[in-house]
Amino acid sequence: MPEHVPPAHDREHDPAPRQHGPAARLHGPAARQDGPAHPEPVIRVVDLVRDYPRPRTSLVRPAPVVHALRGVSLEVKHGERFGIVGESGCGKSTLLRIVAALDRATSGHVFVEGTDITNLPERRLRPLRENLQLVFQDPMSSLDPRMRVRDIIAEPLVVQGHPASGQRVRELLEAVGLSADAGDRYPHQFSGGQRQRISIARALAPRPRILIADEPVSALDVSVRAQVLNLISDLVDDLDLTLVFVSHDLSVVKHVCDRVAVMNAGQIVETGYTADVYAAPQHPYTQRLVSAIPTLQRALSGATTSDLLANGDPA
Amino acid sequence: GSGTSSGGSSPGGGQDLSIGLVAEPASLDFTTTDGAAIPQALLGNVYETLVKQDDSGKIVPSLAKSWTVSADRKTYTFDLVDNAKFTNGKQFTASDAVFSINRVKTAWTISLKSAMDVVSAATAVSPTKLQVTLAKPSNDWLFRMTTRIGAMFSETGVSALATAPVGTGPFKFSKWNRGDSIVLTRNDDYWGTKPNFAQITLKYFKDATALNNALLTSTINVIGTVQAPEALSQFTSNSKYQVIEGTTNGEVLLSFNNSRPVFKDVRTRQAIRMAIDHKALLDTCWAGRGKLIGSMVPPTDPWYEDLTGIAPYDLAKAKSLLQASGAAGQTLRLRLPTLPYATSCGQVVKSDLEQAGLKVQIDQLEFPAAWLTTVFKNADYDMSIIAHVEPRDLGAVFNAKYYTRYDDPTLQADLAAADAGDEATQVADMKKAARRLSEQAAGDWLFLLPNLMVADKDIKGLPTNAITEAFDLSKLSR
Amino acid sequence: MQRTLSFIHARSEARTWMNDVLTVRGLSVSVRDTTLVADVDLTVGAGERVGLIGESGSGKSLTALSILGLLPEDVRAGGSVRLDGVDHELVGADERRMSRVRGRDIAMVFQEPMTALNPTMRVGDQIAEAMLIHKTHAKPAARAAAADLLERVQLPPETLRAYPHQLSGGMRQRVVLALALANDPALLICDEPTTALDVTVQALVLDLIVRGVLDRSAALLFITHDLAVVATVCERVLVMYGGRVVEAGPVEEVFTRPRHRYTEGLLAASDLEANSRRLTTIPGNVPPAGRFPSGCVFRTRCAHATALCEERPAWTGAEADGFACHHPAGGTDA
Amino acid sequence: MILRLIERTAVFLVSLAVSTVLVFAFMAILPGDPARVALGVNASDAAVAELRRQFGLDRPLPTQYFDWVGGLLHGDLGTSYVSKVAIGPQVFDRLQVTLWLVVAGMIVALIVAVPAGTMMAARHRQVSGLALSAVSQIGVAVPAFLAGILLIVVFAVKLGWLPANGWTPPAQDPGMFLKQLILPALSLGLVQGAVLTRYVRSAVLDVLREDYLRTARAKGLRPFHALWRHGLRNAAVPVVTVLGLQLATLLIGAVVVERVFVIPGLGSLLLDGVSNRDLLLVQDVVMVLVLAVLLVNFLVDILYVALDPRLRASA
Amino acid sequence: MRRRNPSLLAGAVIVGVIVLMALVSFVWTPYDATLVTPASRLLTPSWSHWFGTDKFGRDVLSQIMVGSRTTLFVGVVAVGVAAVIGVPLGILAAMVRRWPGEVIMRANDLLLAFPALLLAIMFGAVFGASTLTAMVAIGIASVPSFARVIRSGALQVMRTEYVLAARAAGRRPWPIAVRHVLPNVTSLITVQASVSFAIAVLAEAALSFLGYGTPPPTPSWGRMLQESQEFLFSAPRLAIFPGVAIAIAVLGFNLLGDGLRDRFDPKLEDRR
Ligand SMILES: Nc1ncnc2c1ncn2[C@@H]1O[C@H](COP(=O)(O)OP(=O)(O)OP(=O)(O)O)[C@@H](O)[C@H]1O
Ligand SMILES: Nc1ncnc2c1ncn2[C@@H]1O[C@H](COP(=O)(O)OP(=O)(O)OP(=O)(O)O)[C@@H](O)[C@H]1O
Ligand SMILES: [Mg+2]
Ligand SMILES: [Mg+2]
Ligand code: NI
Repeated sequence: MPEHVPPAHDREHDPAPRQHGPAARLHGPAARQDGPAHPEPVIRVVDLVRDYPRPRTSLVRPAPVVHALRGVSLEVKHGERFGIVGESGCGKSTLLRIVAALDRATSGHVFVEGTDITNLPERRLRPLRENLQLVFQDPMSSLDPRMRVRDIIAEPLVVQGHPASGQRVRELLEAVGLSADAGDRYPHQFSGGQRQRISIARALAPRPRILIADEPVSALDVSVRAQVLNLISDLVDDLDLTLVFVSHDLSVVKHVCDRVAVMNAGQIVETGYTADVYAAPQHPYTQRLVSAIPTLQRALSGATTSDLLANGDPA
Repeated sequence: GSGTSSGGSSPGGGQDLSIGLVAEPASLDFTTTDGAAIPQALLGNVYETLVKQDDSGKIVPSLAKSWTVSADRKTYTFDLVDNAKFTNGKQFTASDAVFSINRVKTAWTISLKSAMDVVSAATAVSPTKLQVTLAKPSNDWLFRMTTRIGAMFSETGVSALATAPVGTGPFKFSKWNRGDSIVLTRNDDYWGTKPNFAQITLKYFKDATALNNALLTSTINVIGTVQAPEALSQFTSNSKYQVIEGTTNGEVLLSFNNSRPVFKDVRTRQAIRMAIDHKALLDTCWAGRGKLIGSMVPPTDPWYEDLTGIAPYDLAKAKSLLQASGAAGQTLRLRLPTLPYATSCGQVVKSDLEQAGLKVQIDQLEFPAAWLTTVFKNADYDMSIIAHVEPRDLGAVFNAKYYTRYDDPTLQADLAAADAGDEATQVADMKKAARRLSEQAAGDWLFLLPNLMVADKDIKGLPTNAITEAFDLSKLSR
Repeated sequence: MQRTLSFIHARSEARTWMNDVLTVRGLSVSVRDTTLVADVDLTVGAGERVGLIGESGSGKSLTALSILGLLPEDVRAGGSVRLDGVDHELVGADERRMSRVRGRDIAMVFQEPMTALNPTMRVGDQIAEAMLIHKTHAKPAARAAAADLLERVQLPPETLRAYPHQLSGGMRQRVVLALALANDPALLICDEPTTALDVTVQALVLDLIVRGVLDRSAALLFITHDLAVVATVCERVLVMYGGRVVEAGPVEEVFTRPRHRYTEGLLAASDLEANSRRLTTIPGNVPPAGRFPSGCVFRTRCAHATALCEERPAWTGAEADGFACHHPAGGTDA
Repeated sequence: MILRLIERTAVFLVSLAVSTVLVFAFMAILPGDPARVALGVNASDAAVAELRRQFGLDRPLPTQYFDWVGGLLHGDLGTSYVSKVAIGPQVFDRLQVTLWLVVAGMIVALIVAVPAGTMMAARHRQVSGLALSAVSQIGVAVPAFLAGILLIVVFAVKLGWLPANGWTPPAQDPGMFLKQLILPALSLGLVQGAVLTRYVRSAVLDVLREDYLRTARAKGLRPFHALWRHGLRNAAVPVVTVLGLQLATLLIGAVVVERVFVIPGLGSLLLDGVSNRDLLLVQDVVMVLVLAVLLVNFLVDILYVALDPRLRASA
Repeated sequence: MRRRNPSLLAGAVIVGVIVLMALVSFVWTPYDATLVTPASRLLTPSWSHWFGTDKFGRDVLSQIMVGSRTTLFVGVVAVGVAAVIGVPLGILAAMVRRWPGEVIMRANDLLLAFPALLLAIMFGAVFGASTLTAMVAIGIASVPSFARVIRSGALQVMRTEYVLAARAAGRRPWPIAVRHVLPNVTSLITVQASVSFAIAVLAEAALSFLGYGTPPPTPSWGRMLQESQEFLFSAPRLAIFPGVAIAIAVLGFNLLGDGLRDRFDPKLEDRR
């Protein structure tokens, strides 16, 4: 796949050899066949706009709107790890919800694997629901506290009419590194990191080809964050998934993703290979963003808080 | 101090008095609105009749000084008093009387007006002489003239009967605080003996306990109708109060729907009468206050006889009668109005009848509306309990058109004879009718409601018996 | 914007503190029969910036709250907390005495800017109140002082009349900071003040905090779970795990040559710059409160644990620069 | 704000219109003939029919409805079937009486509930707080009429301090008015107060857990002052809701107390109306109630805005 | 580690005793609760009649026992009606789009204008007075509070990410309502139900006091209280026993509600 090998981050030269863990079994013998080439991007977003109406404040003037997305376009290619960064409220989640057909765009189009899903009725979304799955930010609220883990993981299968065998659930639990008896318990009996694993297992249940993660590690501690990031990385590789990874933390995106789009106020201001964007941000907003990230290295080499503000002032 | 009546005495002297009563009138116009509360407040006090009943039931003069009856018992000639004045300033004359009598037939809407149907003509012979001609002889007519039917109105004072009554009585209507009280003030122009109290407030209470408390805390001076006889003990044991007990016209009737097959058999009806231990019933549900009567006649009527012996309490006999008639084991619906004595006695009746082998299902119907429609109008019931408080109502209650659906030609014949004959005949025939009713068990007379009043010790002039519709306030004094 | 502060680079100066502002000895916090924080010793000198780091549930907030005497109702603190210039022990002091200390000698910035302000009161009044309580300003002066404070945290003067809901998270956190600095406290405690903020806003708020304490030569106790932030803000750091301080020392030292195995693991796990897609992780999870093992609290997750670790490791080194581990990184077993 | 007001008013008017239909329909199916009830036991069918004609009950229902509503729009509530007097003044008088009673009761309730509830919340772990809670629990469990009867027995009958029952308009004799108001207001207020206490308690408890209260204490406010200055206004919002609901339901709910204390209030008027089948009167009273409830809701809404600046529309 | 929850315990015990009493009364009571025996009227408490007898000579203890059935029946019917209508309405209002949801809640508010007492009296007039109609009316009057509480709970659930996840998995709105929303508002339902139970018991007592409650001779605590009024001075025990029974029952359900509230309060959860 020469077309999307990141220059500064060559996987072939990855010093830590990746073990092909149990996740490799997930697709089993019926694993999809990779086509020889993927001319069509897996996800293509064209000029997407989403306005949220606000309550009217005047009878004569039209109701004010929140422009959550103001014409977003992007392409995610097959097998790519695509990151989206941006600050709170810039429209990241809105974008993901529309891509996952959980929300409707005001205008614009989203093509997933060549199909325009923007205005498909719910009943014709079945292929999308199987191919594209989500992992959410909050490990507490993304699992129904009244359901057993087993049923949570099996939910996509049941809904989509697959036989929800106990075997499959055990496989999935094993793949995310949980013991098989975890299925009998309830979410509150797990720690944050474990819950996020459950969430990932649920997303993997219908054998999706695209995994969308909306800030999956933002609520986690560093040590747990490392575990979950490793897990996501492994699964993406083993299952040959396309990953769309959203975070407000550019360091995390830089670690996980090949390519990144920087969003600000409902628009994408910069797209590029992560390392490039990080090393040489082009857009002033990206510059400000990059410089504001505190890192150990910089701090230990004497950077102070005022250095974080070096490239301008957001206030 | 009293509640709404403002204190202090009016120029005429005498003090104020507050009387606690239970049912507040819905309107002040008894020509179009039924119910005992309006005549209780107004008749004899604001309105007067030509003749009235005394405490023992005898018909005595009122606005008519005297009267004569023609030999054919069809023409009545009344000599009227010449000094009566309406509170609107008009003199009371025979033409007012003619107006009032004719108006019953034309403008009244309540059912009682039918008592005037028998009148064929009323004429004012002179300002103080009135002549009334009846279509047929009727003893009942003169008696009815003592009730609200006989109230005398002013020709120019009937425009606002519902709110501003005008009469010749010892009191003037003064104020009505709806939901609370009616205030009557002394009529200083009254033609007869003027009342002692300058102002009398009739306070209305829905709740028996509240009524008792009002007397206990001196908010009122008299309880006009005791609704919770069990609570009397707190007054009998207290020397500050006097308790008055007499009789009324209110026969508490366990009525049968005589059109129902089960009641066609006289044995069933008799069995029910025998199954009820009336003495115990009176003790339990009305604290033993009241009188056991064996038929539809109160002791104050001239033809009263003690008929309680006709169907004495005999459970064994009741059982066997029920077996014989085949009614044993049947379920009867006892549909009770929401009235204290009915609720109370109904439970005893149910318990008694079930011991005799009947099944009784109690339904409660909101009184008056639901009960009137269901039981009274549609006769959709097996048994009910209600007090018939109209005077001399034997004939009215037990006929085929009434809710009792009691169709008995023999009885009707007796009653007709009684109405047409002279006084002796009337008494004899009425006795016959009352006895037949009891023997035929057309219903069961559980007991006669007592006239129970409690008052401050020093209040005099309270009537022992309450046998008329009126509550005569003019004789009260301290 | 030109506001580089040259004296911030005074970090490498030798520790020549005149006196210790805050002295904590043997602080422990427990709820009923569960010990949540045990045996914490901690000193902050005047003008010193000390960081307290650790993962969620390690007891950082409880430590801070017990210094202020604001623990939740059924949580009890023991040990000793002394503040320079206050002649009584802070642990167990009654509300009357504590309320004189709070807001005047010690001020605190809390984590959640969205809920830390009273939604029904104007921002200006809330700031002025802080001064009126301690009578550091008279009523009219307090308003002017509030305006001044807002300007110092780079908020426009209209903010004075605004209600909290009209402000963004970063603005609110700056209001909270202004509130804390109102009476020139000797000690400022910040409990994860920027966790809820975006990086660019975080940068500004951190800068304002540091400038605020430098201007007043106040002492700073800065709580966070972000190693990079603490390294940027503080000179000295304490690492907490399982309710205990497991390591303490100057920032460069602890972050370049960690001695406790937990610190070591934490540093590795947060190193996203590593050349590998796979990150080094600490095995297992942080146990819930009260479920930490006896002896060394970290031994259940430690690759180096031996039977020896069932015993409480003693503190090695000075209070300001030491660790508690039987098998420290870099050799020299305790 | 203006917009909110207009919207509220529109909702208010529509609700009012809908309720006229509902109320009318309900009365139409109420069995029991007003004419027969008025005419009493021995009335002939002809007489009843004649009276129905007089009342206008023989007209088609829509005509009756529009007549009624038309009257209402002109402020004419019609004439009672039974007492033949104008309903408007009657309802107005009774409403006044009930309002005095209910408002006095609510004042008692507030006097009881605010300090007690606050104290219970502030000391919810201490014996005094628990004891208060227990007392209020018992208070909630006592039916208002029972409380009334007990109060009468003790203060009127046994001690003779206050009248047992009755009502005097304040204009007629203010002293007597107050004396007669005390016991009913107490029996209504104590029970409502016990209910309210628990809402105050939970509202204050919620507020006590709020961060801004901790901020206030960190400023140096003592717990009580912090609660007073920062807590109560915030706690007032949920309490106002309950207060509004209580006020609305009490207009009729006070009928038991009216009964015990022989007070000619709106509830008694309604009950009499129902039992006399004075349908027009019942209809009118119910409409007055609907109006009162909607009005109270409206006021509560406005109060919210006054209490909570977040609800004021702003840019 | 579970927090001590004295309210829950006390509430459960009281309610348990009432339920037990009701169950026992089906098979055994000391005397026939409706049998009128004039000979033994108004007896003071003794070994043969623990609570004495009333004016009909009926055993008060037996009546209290049988009366507990009425009390439970009252609660079950009223709460049942309120829950069966209010819960779906609340969830519906939370799930449907703005306008219909708003209309539902407005209609709900309108229902508030018809207080329980008024509805009960009117229902009694229309369908005949019985405990059932009274309680259906009280149930209907309790619908608004149910619907409100459930709606706000459901709105919260609808905002969670697990509902989003379920949608992403392909679940349709109604299955989501049944599988996710309903289970997660059950705690609210339980709490609301226990509180409504207490309110219904009080309402039945008030209705009986006004004479619109349970018709005789079915024993009911409210009616016992009403019948005892004329004995307030001569035999106050007749008022005390049912009065205390009502108070205890209401207390029990309120305590249960409070206990459940604490038990389900997420803010208290993390302290457990
Ligand atoms: N359902 C909604 N109704 C109205 N406005 C909304 C809605 N959802 C999002 N918004 C607004 O749209 C904008 C973008 O929101 P979005 O959640 O996509 O941001 P985000 O980048 O995911 O932020 P975060 O990092 O906080 O999750 C925000 O201003 C938000 O307030
Ligand atoms: N009131 C309390 N009752 C019981 N346990 C508590 C209480 N408050 C805190 N704890 C527990 O004490 C431990 C330490 O809590 P603390 O809030 O100090 O952690 P922290 O280090 O500040 O974590 P975070 O980064 O999540 O804020 C946690 O496990 C917490 O669950
Ligand atoms: Mg988001
Ligand atoms: Mg914390
Ligand atoms: Ni490829």
